[in-house]
Amino acid sequence: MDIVVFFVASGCAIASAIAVVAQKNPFVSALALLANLASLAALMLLLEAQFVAAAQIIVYAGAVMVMFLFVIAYVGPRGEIGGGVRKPWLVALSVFAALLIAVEVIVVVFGASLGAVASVDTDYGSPAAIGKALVTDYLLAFEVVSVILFMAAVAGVVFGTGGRPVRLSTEQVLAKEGESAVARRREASRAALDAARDSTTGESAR
Amino acid sequence: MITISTLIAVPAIAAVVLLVIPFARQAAGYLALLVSLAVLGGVIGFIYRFEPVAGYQFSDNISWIAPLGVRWHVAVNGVSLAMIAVTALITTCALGFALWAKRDRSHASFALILMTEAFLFLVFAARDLFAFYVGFEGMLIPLLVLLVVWGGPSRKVATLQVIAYTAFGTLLMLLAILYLGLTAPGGPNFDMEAAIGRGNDWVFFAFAIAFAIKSPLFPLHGWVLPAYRQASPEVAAVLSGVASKAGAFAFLAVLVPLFPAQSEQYAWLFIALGTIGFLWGSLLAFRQPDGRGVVAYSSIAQMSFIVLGIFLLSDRGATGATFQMVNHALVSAALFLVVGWLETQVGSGYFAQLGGLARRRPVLATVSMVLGMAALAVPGSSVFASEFLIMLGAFESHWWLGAIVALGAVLAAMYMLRWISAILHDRESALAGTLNPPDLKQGALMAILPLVLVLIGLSIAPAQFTDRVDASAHALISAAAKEAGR
Amino acid sequence: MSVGIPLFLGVSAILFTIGLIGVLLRRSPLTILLSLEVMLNAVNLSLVAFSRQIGGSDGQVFALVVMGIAAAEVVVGLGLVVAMTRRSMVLDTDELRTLNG
Amino acid sequence: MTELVWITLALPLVGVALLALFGNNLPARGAGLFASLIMLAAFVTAAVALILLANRPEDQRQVTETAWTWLSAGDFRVGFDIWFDELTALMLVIVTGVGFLIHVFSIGYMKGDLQERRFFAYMNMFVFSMLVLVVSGNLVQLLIGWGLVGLSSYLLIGFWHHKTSAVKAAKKAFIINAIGDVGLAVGIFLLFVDLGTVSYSGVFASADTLSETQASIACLLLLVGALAKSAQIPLHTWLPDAMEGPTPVSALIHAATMVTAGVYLIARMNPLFFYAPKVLDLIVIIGVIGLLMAGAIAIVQTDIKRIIAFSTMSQIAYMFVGVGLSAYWAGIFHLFTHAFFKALLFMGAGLVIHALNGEQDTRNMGGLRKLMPKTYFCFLIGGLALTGIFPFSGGFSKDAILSAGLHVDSTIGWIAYGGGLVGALMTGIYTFRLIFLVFHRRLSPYAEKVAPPLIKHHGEGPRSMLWPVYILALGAAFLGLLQIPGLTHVMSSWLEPISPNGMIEATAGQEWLTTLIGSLVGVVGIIIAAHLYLHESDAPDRIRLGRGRLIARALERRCYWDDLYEWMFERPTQWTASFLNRDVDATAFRWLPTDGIGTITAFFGRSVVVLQNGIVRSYALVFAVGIAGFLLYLLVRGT
Repeated sequence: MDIVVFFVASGCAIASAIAVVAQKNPFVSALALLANLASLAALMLLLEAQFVAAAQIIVYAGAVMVMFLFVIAYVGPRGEIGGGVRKPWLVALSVFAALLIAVEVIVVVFGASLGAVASVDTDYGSPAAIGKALVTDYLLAFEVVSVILFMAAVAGVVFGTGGRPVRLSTEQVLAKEGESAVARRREASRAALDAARDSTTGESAR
Repeated sequence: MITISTLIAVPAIAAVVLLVIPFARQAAGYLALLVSLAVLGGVIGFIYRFEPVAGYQFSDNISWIAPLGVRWHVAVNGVSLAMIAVTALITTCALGFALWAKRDRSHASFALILMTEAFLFLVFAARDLFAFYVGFEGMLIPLLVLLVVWGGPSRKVATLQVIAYTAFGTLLMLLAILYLGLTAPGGPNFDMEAAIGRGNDWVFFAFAIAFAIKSPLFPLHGWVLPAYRQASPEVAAVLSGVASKAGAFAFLAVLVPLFPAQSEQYAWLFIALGTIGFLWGSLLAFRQPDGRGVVAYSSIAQMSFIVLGIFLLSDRGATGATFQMVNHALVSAALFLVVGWLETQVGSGYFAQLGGLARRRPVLATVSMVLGMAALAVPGSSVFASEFLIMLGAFESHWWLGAIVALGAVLAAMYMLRWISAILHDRESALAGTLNPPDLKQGALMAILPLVLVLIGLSIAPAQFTDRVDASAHALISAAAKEAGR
Repeated sequence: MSVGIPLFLGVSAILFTIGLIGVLLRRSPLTILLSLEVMLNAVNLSLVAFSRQIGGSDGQVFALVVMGIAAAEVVVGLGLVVAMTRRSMVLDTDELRTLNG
Repeated sequence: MTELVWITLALPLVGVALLALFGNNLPARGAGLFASLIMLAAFVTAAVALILLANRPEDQRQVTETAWTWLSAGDFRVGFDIWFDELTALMLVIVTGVGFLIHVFSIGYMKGDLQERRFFAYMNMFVFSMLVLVVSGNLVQLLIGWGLVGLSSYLLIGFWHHKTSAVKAAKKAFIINAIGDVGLAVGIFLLFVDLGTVSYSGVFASADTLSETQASIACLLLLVGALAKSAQIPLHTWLPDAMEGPTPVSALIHAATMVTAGVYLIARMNPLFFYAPKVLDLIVIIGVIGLLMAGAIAIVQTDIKRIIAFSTMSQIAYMFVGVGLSAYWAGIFHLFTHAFFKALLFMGAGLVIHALNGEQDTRNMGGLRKLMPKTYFCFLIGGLALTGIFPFSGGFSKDAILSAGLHVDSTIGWIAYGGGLVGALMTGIYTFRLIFLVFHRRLSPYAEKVAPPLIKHHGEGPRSMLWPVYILALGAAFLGLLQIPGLTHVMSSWLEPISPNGMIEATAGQEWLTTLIGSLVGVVGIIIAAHLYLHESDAPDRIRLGRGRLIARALERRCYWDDLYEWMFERPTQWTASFLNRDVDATAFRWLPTDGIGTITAFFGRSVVVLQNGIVRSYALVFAVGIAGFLLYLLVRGT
């Protein structure tokens, strides 16, 4: 029974993760992430971590994802940018490095004998146990996280409210500046930098 | 009894007073001149009281920074007294020239020149490594300020180059001094006597590099040309005349006695560098387009030659090197003052804009000719006497070395003759013809003439000098010479 | 307990890799943030799995902390995205190169 | 007696000092008069000293005295010495005597030049330097005199320093003499290292302890100095250029006194050269080559002073042959007579140049015999003495040298004899070519225009210029009578004691034979010159442009020595110096340690700046690759 659940859940998790990464539309990606979170929650339940699984659903799916969806909706179609158009060897290197990490971890995981799984009583993973750990052994971490969250909230507000709200679609932006214009501006600034650098070294050389 | 400390204190105090109180130019100038003349008089007094064979004299030895074992230990032997005397003379002349040249913010410039003098005295008289370091590094501070404030158009770059070079060298030396001082048996002790023979190769080279940069010895001479070109004439005179001698002096009076074994072991290296530098500087002096460039490279050549003389580790070499230090100090300081005077009159030190100045200017012609002939070591001049001793020493160690450096003297003739005729002879340039500069007279002449007269005096009887320093020079190299089995 | 802990860890590694590939290859800041979430969740899974292996609650607490930090990171990240949008900047990380040396 | 020598030495120095300090207060004429009086006083004291010395018994004729220690270091001590013996006394008299006459001559010659005071100060300084050289009792002081005469020569050659050619010639002379000084100095080093002393007495006393190699090397090095100072091959190229100086300078320095210092040196150091017979042979060979080459070059020159300059070189080569054959007295005798007749010729040339308003090219002269009869007469005496026609002075002295070659009767002796006779032929040719070109033939257009008005105005020259010429002419004519073979022995017996190892002196028969042959050869030379040059003809040009053109061109280019040195030393030195200055020093030592370090760092910075491209994903990639690599490392390492 467990094994079936495991394989179904993990298959869902992997598939939805691929969807998150591969989808062009961020809205679809966000929905796929929801599926991913749910699958992970199932896997966590298999590991008898009920509280974490619940938190996963409530905090992530309930709060974080909503925020995501709001922003995606706010940004609109401009958020839709396809996969990286980069030098092929960089793509290859990226994939290679990632796969290498995966292979290495898997080799380690299956190569090392973890030994017998500890036996646990029914209390394991319950909200009571976790809550006790949080406010006793890990109180400092708990408080730090709350402070970080608070600061992040302030930062979010600051970022989100500054600047001049201009509503332009991606097309408009592109039309206004254009890829080539961006490139040209970049060239110009680099040339100016080079010139400044040359003049300083040149002077000292004399 | 008046000791060397007094001699160091007088210009230092005068410098502080001049720096703090904004005297008018004339007042500041005459005050500074008076102080330097008094110092010169004091030095002459020391020379009269000096006993040539009695080793270090007029000493003070009191605790200075007790926890570190640093002591204020100053004393002079013949070599250091000679250097102190020439420093006092050149400082006086430089002050005279500065007064004549009417620098802006003069009181500060006079103060800094006096401060340089005080630090140089400390370098020449220090018998404690820490005090020596204070002098060696401290003299750069006023000199750099003088260079960067009163220098020529590219003075900032020149100053940076000097700092880049000297900072590198003196940092190494500071480490070496700390090592020697803190590892002394029986607690920290920076006295030079206590450091004799305790150094290893690394410490030796740390000192040697610092001294070689200051001298300047051949491959480390890059800062010389910009600095000598950009400094105002009186600063260039002090810089090339005596500040650079601090390096050569330190080779002779600090490095060789403190590290007899290493000095003997690596003498070949310094002899080789000295020979190369001598030829190198002479050849390059021959191609410089301006008066200062020629003097700068001739200084490099001469200083390399002096280092060569020191590392011969023989009587002839050491006495000759000491004598040559004094002679070259006088010659190069006077040459810089003459070139500087020309620049103030013609507005350029470049040969293309000079020439033909001997006509109607007998004093300038005579002074330049005497100096030029001294610089190329015409036989009979005091420079000839000192070069003769060094070359004889070189010949005594290896006959081919003596022959090579003797041939280098021909190169000296080539570049100095070029210097003389480019300034004095041939046709007048358009610029010099239009400006029609006057003859050398009064203020500037008074600043240059003492140097010329002392040179002539030394030429008449060089033995009066060598007899006084011979014993001291011998004492400085004797330990290293003993290592060599000579 | 019939499913071995290593299997969980293997799944975690695969998820982590997928997320990493997303971070490395996608240009849209939104997608990158989502991919980051995948990576964080993968790590959370392994934390929980290890926690189960040793039978303590430490790993789970750690997973909760990670969640908190992830939330904070999302807030900041999304705030940046919003700020970029308001300044009518192109939502493309390759165009954000003021760090260019 | 030594006091007199000191006074002789001090007088010219006093002259320099007074002229330098107070010259501006003197009238222009006064400077010359003052300097001449100084010289007269010096001559009188020198002459009295010579007489006092002659009155001493022969074994007490060598006096030394030290005024003060000049330089010391360890066991090395040299004093400021005088060493007064027969040779010194003779040299003192020659230098001050000829010097006095030339000073007087200069009063007239330099009149009107704006810088007479400077000129006379330099002239006095030269005499002082020369006296330092000849009275020295040690080698270092000799070197000082050696260098100071070089300095004076430099100052006087470049006296008209607005002329670029004069400045160049002066520099050339100084530098070549500096090479000679270096040779001499290294020789002194060697002697000090080997013998531990640099005084003459010390060196002479211990010269026999030297091995032949040591003695030869030391003598060779001294010879380098002698060759440079005496303008002998291969260090002779400065002398013709030195004619850029005023003519009295050429007469005094570059004919009568300074250039003979090399001969003096070898004669003075003869106890040392005695132990280096091979070097003596070398001196003879250098002398023979030099006298032939210089004589041949003199035949084709057109500048009146250059002809005499090459003649000087040739005559000094004779002296070298003389001292090289160990006939030291003959070399010095020739030095003595040469001082007279060569100064005479130069001053005669000076009169001609003076009358032609500075013209020196013989092609612009001719026919001056009628306009300047007194000059012609004196010049003729000088020419006959130079050619060595019996009974003029040059004949006796030159034949003394040649007969020494006959007396030695070795290969070297015969080379000297044969070469000397060929040289005598050339001497006849060039001397009388000069006389014919200048005084005979028709007046050149230039001379016709310039000379008559000038001569009408103030004769052949002021009395101050003519009287010294007359006196020298007397000397040139009759001084040879001091040493008539078989009859008088003033020279040889006077100079005998300076060579403890004996001198070569030919028998009277050999000398008379040589005199006969020498005079005959000289006359043949005169006849050839007369044939070619007495009247205008195209014969010389036919030879010059015809069969002899290669030789003629080589001679006109002075046998290519100057070109050789230019391409061997001058230009390579300049190239090397320019290359080192522009390319090596500026980069390796001035740029590299300061700006260079900065630039190199910046270069590396700019080359790795590619990594810092601002794309966050790239950083993430690097991070990922790093993690992967690190994990791989841990895996591979095990543990």
